[in-house]
Order: sequence, then C-alpha cells, then structure tokens
Amino acid sequence: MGKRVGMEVSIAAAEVVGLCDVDVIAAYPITPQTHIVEHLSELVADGHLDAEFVPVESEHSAMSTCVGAAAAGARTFTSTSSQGYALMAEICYIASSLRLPIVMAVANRALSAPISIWNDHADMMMARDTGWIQTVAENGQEVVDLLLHAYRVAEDPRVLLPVMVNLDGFILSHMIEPIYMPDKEEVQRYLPPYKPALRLDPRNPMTFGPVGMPEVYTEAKKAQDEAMKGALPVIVEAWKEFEKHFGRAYHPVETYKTDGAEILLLTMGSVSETAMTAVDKMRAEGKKVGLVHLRLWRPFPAKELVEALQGAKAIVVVDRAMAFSTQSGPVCVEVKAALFDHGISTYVQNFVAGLGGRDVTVEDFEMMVAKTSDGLAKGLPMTYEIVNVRE
Amino acid sequence: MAKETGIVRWKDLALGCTLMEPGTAAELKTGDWRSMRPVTNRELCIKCGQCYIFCPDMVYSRTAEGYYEANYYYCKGCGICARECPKDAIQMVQEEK
Amino acid sequence: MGIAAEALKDFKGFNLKKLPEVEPLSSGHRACQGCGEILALRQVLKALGENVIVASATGCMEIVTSPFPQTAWRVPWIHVAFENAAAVISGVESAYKALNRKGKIDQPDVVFLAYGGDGGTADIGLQALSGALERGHNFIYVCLDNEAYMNTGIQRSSSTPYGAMTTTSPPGKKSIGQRTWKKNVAYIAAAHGIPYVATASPAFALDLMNKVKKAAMIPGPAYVHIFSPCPTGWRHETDLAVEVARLAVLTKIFPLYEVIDGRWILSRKVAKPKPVSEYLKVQRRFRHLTEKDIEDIQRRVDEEYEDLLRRCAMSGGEPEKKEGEEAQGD
Amino acid sequence: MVEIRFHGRGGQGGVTSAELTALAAIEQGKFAQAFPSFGPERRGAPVMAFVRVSDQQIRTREKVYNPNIVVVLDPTLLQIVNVEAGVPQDGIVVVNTRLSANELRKTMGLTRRLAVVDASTIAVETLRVPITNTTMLGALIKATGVITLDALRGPVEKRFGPIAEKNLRACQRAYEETVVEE
Repeated sequence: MGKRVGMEVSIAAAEVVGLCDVDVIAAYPITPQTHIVEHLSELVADGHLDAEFVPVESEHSAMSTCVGAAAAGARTFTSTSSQGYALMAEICYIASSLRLPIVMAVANRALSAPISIWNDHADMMMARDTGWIQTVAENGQEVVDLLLHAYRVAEDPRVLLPVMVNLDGFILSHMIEPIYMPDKEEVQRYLPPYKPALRLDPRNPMTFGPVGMPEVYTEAKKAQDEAMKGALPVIVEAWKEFEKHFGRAYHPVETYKTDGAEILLLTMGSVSETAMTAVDKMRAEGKKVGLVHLRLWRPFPAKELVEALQGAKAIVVVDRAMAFSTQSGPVCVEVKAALFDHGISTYVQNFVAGLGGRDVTVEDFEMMVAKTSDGLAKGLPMTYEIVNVRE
Repeated sequence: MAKETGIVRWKDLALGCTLMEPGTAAELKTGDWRSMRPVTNRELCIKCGQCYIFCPDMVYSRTAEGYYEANYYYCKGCGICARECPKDAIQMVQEEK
Repeated sequence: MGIAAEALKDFKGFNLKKLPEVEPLSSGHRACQGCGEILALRQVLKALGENVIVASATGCMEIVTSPFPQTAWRVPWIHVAFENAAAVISGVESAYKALNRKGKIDQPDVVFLAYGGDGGTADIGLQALSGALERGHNFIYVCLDNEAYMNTGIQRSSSTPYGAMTTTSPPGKKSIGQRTWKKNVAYIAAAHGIPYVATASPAFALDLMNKVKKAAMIPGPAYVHIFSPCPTGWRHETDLAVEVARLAVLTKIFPLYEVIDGRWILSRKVAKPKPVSEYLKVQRRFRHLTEKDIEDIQRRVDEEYEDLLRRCAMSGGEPEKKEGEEAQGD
Repeated sequence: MVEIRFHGRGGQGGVTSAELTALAAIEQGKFAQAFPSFGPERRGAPVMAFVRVSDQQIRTREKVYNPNIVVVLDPTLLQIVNVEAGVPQDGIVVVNTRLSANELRKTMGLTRRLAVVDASTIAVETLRVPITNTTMLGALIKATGVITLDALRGPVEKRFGPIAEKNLRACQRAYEETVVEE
C-alpha cells in the first residue's frame, strides 16, 4: 500500500520515476531541476533502482542519450529546465519524430536574458511545437501522478510519443508538502512493462532516422500529427484508469466553481491553486467568477476547452510567458483560435503574469477580473497586457 | 510501398519512418553512373584481392577459381581498382552507349 | 598490463587472403565515384561484422546510405543529428548494459559504433565525443576525416589542413586558403586517457581493420581517426582515393599509430619519407600554394612527426613494422 | 491557516527548520507547505524559509507576506533584518537570544508578542555546535503549538539518523526553557 508522506516534490518525482523501473536516466544539472536528478542518482547509487545513470556533459547529450537508449528498447527518463531545454530542443523534435516514448520532467523556469533561475513557462512554450505530449501539474501530488501517467501514455502502442511533465520551478520543485506515494505493486498494476515496438537489435536490423526526401517528409509529418491527435483519447483513458487505481481524477481541461460563472479565469500550472483561492474569495463577495485550468497543453484539447468556456461573458486568460506578439500570449492565442473555430466570440482579456519568478497573488487575480469586468461593461477593446509591470 | 521512389501514403509509413528491411539499397542500380568500365585480364591477375578490398562500392566478389569478378550493376567506374592493381591487370574502357 | 593490452592478449589480425565476406554496408549506396570515406567505412564494418549497432552523425555517410525508402545498412543503424553520435551511442550502450543486467535481454556481446565526419567530430560534435569518452562507455568512435564539410559543399572545418582551398577558405590576394593548422583530434582523444586510440588509412586496409577489431575487443571507449580522401572536395581524380591516402602516410602528413593504455606506438616508421609536395600536387585544393607555402607545410609536418616520435619514445612504444615490410593492401 | 517565516543565515539550517515543521505537521495529518526563499543559497547570507500549516488542503502558491509566526535563528539578524515585516499585530516572534523579552523589545524596538530562548547556549551544550535549527523548533512548539514534539520525532530521526536523539534533546530543552510573553 502506498502512503501519505511529507516530501519535497522533486524527491517525490524521482521516487515515482524509480518505482516505474526506468532503465536509463541521462541528466545534466540545472536549477531548479537538480533535486530530481540528484535523488535519482542516489536511488541508483544505493541500489534501490537498477538503472544506468548517465551523467552527460550537456542537456543536448541528455536527450541524445535518451533517444539512443529508447531506440535500444530501454525505459528512459530525463529532466531539465529553461536554458537546458533550449539546448536540448533540437533533439526533442527528433525524439518525437522517431516516436520514442521518453518521459521528461521540466521544472519550468524563465529563459535568459537577463538570466533568471526563477519560474515561468517560457521553456514549456518553446516546447509547444516539438511533437511532445505535455501535461501540467499544479501541485506535488499531480507531479507524481502525471509522471506515472506519462509512462503509461508514452508507451501505449497507440501513442508512442514522448511526454513532458511540467512542474513550476521552485514553486513546486522545491516545495515540501503531503503526497500520497504509491508502492511498487500499485505502480506495476497501473503501468505494464515496456515492450518496445521497434528496437535497435542486430538480430533484426532496422534503419532508424533515414533521410526524408520531399516525397516523404510531408507524409512523415502527417503520420506524426495523426499520432498526436490519436493520443488525446488515450491520455483521457489512462487518466480514467488512473482514477480507478488511485482514486484521483484528471481531465484535459478542469474547472472550479464554473457553474453560473460570468467571468472565467483561465490558467495553467501552480497558479491555478492560487486562482482557486481567489475564486473562493470573489464568490464569497457575490461575484460570478469561476476558473478553467488546463491540465493538458499538447495535444491541445480545443473541444474540451470550448465546452468549458462557452456561456461565459468574458474570459481572463493568464499567460506565464511572452510571445512577443502584438495580440496575445501563447496560451491566449490557442484559446482565441479554439473559440473562433467554434464560432464563439467571447470577450477575452489576456494578462501576462508571473514572469521570471514574479509572484502571482490572489490580489492579482482580483485585479484581472475587475479590469475585465470593467472593460466588458464599458465595451473597451480586448487587451493584452503584462500584469504589475512598473511603468 | 513503392520501393524505388519512396512515394507512399502516410498510413503505410512504419513507426518514425523506420526502414524495417535491411540493405534495400541493393535494389539501386548505381552502375548507371559509370562512363568507364573496369575489365580484368585474368592472364595477368594474381588473385591478390586489392581490387576487392579497395572498392568503395563492394563491386568485386571472389569466384570459385579465386579471381575477382566485378558486378557492373553497382560499379560506378571510379577506377580505383585499375589504379591499385599491382599487375595492371585491370583496364578502364569506355562504356558503349 | 593495462586493460587494453589485457583484452588484446589473444588478438589475431585479418589476413588479406581470407577476409570476412560479410558486408554490413550494401552496394547501391549513393556515395560519389571513388569515395574514400565510404571505402573506409566499408572496411570498418567488415572488421566488425554483424553483431553491431551503429550511430551515425549527419554527413555524407548518413545521406548516401539512408535516403528513404532504401537503406544500405544491413546492421541496426540510427541517425539522430549532426553533433551527437557519441551521445546517442552512449544511450544505446547504456540501454544494453541495463537491459542485459536486468535480464530483459540476453545480448552481452553487441559492439557499439558511432561515426562522424571531421565536422561532426572535430567541430560540432567534439563536446559530445569528449563526454562519451570521459564517461567510459564501451564503444568505438570512428572519425572519417575528409578534412572539410563535404556534405554541405566543401566548407572548411577545424580539420581542414593549412593552405587548403575550400568554399569558406578560398585563397585570394589576402588569404592562403585555410589559415589554420589541422586540429589533432586523435591527440585530444588520447588526452582523455581512454584505453585505445588509433589512426588509420583505407590505403592500409588490413592495418585499419585490425585496429577496428582491437577497438571492439577492448572494454571501454576506443577512438579511431581515419583519413578519408574525398575526390569531390579535394579535387583529385576519382581513381586516386587510395593513392592519396597512401601518400598522406608516406609523406608523414598522416602518420599511423596506436595509443594502447597510454603507450604510443607507431604502426609503421616512415624511414624514407616522400616530400609533401608529392601529396599536395595531385589535389587541386592545394594548387594555389607557392614553393614557400609548401616549405612551410613540410617544416610543420616534420615537426609534428618528431613530436609523435618523442611521444612513442617516451612511452616506450616501438614501431610494429618498418617501411618496406608492408605488403600492398596493408 | 498558520504561516511561519524562519530567519537564519545560509548554512544555519533555517530551511531545515521549515522542512521539519512541515513534515511534523503532515505527520499529524495536517496539510503543510515548506519552501525556501527561492534562489541560490549562499553560506552566511541572511536567508528565509517559509511554512504554511492548515487543517484543510492548502490551495495557494503565493509567497508568504503576512506570517503569523516568525522564528529568528540567529540574534545578529535582528540588527539587519526587519523580522516583524508583514507580521500582523497579533503575531508572535520567536527569537534565539540571551536577552529577556523586555530587554529585547527595548533594544530592538520590537512591537509584536515575543518568545525568547537562549538557543545558542542550548545547542552548544547539547549538540556541541551552535546550530540552532532543531533547538528553535522546541521554542516554536512551546510558543505556538503549531506542531507537537511527538510529531517532530519521526522527521528528525529520518533527517539526522545517529544524531537525532541529541537534536531531540536540544529541542526538548528549548521547549522547557522558552519564555513566552502573555
């Protein structure tokens, strides 16, 4: 039986990866990801986990090593943040194109410059179009649960795509909080052993990663896109199974107090919890406010999102990264596109908040809602602004 | 799958575009690239195998009598075999068109 | 006895009369006429046989062997990117180690080979290579050095020799061509203290194949730097790849040696070296060089050769053969 | 929900104090968060660590701005850090000091309720090192009851192994010697 423990989230993440019986871990240290891979190396050093821990010389090689190991039939894991992700990004595209079920935890952190070790979602947004499945955790429990779910989804023969589990750097990675840790048997019941579909094997030689001439590249990308689309129902199915095994439910798009809500906040990641507290407070004051929060970033659950948002008079989209666009942050672009595709023209306000470790508070959410409510009432144009920036 | 061209439907691609069958390049006729062909004079040949081990296209194979025979399906006509033959037993001759 | 010497106790070399027939690389590949690089790669693979997994860097050898839907590979092969073949093979090797140990597979004798060109090795891939060598994975890294970025159209690399013309080191009123001296990646590899480093040339095929076989027998990392003439980029006739490779050895421009457990051993002592001009004059990439330039190159080549001899003398390594003893093809 | 802020210097174990507090609360079946002031840790520099304890699930990821409880591990910090910043009027400040609460209030101009203990002396006498992190937890427990001494035992044993007993003794002694203002 698993048990409730107090644990740093990074340690819990490493523990659950260990319970998944990974074969190869390749990692390079970067703040705030370090505690995850440090603890994995301890598990290996102490003999608790029988795996190869490859202390590579860069994140680029971390992902390259994972690609090689996964192609050779191993269950693999790596973890990174920010600049580390940027360096490995080249290989992330290839990992998904080769359909290798690598699992990676990203302790989300801002991108330079100026250099910032603190949390935002710039790395996660950079990963947007790499063909990885991306889930987003809001607390330590979800980090553990989503990592376990990640292996099940990634290795599902109907999917075979890499999965990135996002957890906010420091805010989650360095937090000690109560977590239900499953035990090995529970994990094994949920996660079947990995049976690679294809592998590098001299007894059955295959050519991985051939040159794609113009005659085939488009078809290759189409096949990959279909795999990503096909992953969505499997992701949902794996969450349903998860609920049966562990009693905790997950959905691509989740809602909090949305019944009768006129203004909906839309968030992703750990700020969603602060947003819930803000919603509680505003509801208590009689304001018709609710929260929609994204659990799944890729594949983008457009249909589920529209279902959750429709009926609201205004939507407040909170972005945690810059797109350096003129109209929206990266999440809001998706939201607006999804609404447009469904013929919905709700009033959408976009706020960029929590860049590079700037705190996002209950008060901030109240301000965003007030501003949106005011804009809606006065018929002001929809805006895109950075919260609390000093003029 | 259209083997020569690579023109395929996306549904027919193997996972990750992996090529499941080994050595299928053997279908490709690189002999088309050749304008000169190597011809071995067996009277001079000492069966040393230099032509065999120095051929970038794996054109030569050993016959039962120990001679080395060129497979013109693949020979690109580079001339290394002729150049390296210690007995000048291999001559490069113009391809008849 | 070092780990390499220990592993090589019962080493038996190849015999030209009875070479393995296996060709892990198939005919029908798209390499240029007279390609010295694919010739070297062919010899490497013949030496290793079929119980091997190969990781390829981006480059000519990747492009010419794997355009969809055909593959020239009869052994498992993976291409990921340009700079990371050593990291990819680290992963493959680690996976086999873990899966064998955990009883998930029973394939303990697979050989792991990564290869790249000089760009993928000396430039963009140097960090990944250094990492993999330092971590001690049991693999062979082969650099197929054709002294420039041939796949992209003959641009200079750090392995391009002094004075050579490439499309990014063009000679002109203010330039000799390549302004820098060739980076010595074999020395860099040796500085990692790995059990085995060697240089090899496809003109000395048996020597090359023997070195690759040794590299496979030795536990831990092995690095083999192979001189790989490129008729297209070096602008020599298509029948000259082997001859040019041979001249590079006989002029001392590319000496053949091994570093076994840190002991430097010349594979053949070039007692009566040919002048470098004999090597340079058959390649139009050096056509613009003046007598003075060639003298400079000769002086540098002599100095570097002396340095190598000193390394051999200091570590007590004796040349295995003297010039004149070798048969053709060896 | 109770919010606690620990003041220490890098290397003194302030983060450990926060962690142990949260772990003890979780052991008691409560909900808790513990986190450092995020950033590179530098030995000697003033650092803070934070704890939230609640009977309900904690659903906020804000920083701690208004702690009900402040714990000061190193008396020298009082001169360089405003340890009462953001603390509500009914909050309490638990200080490692040789001074009495009154003396401390006068010399440092503190205005919140105080609890004092000479943790440095206890630590040196019990642990042979002037590391006050576990010692000050005894003071915290005495002053606030936010966790229990019993609940602390497990986390301390796990963290300190062979020297856990000594730490628990220091903690117990501080619990007994802490003077809490009415």
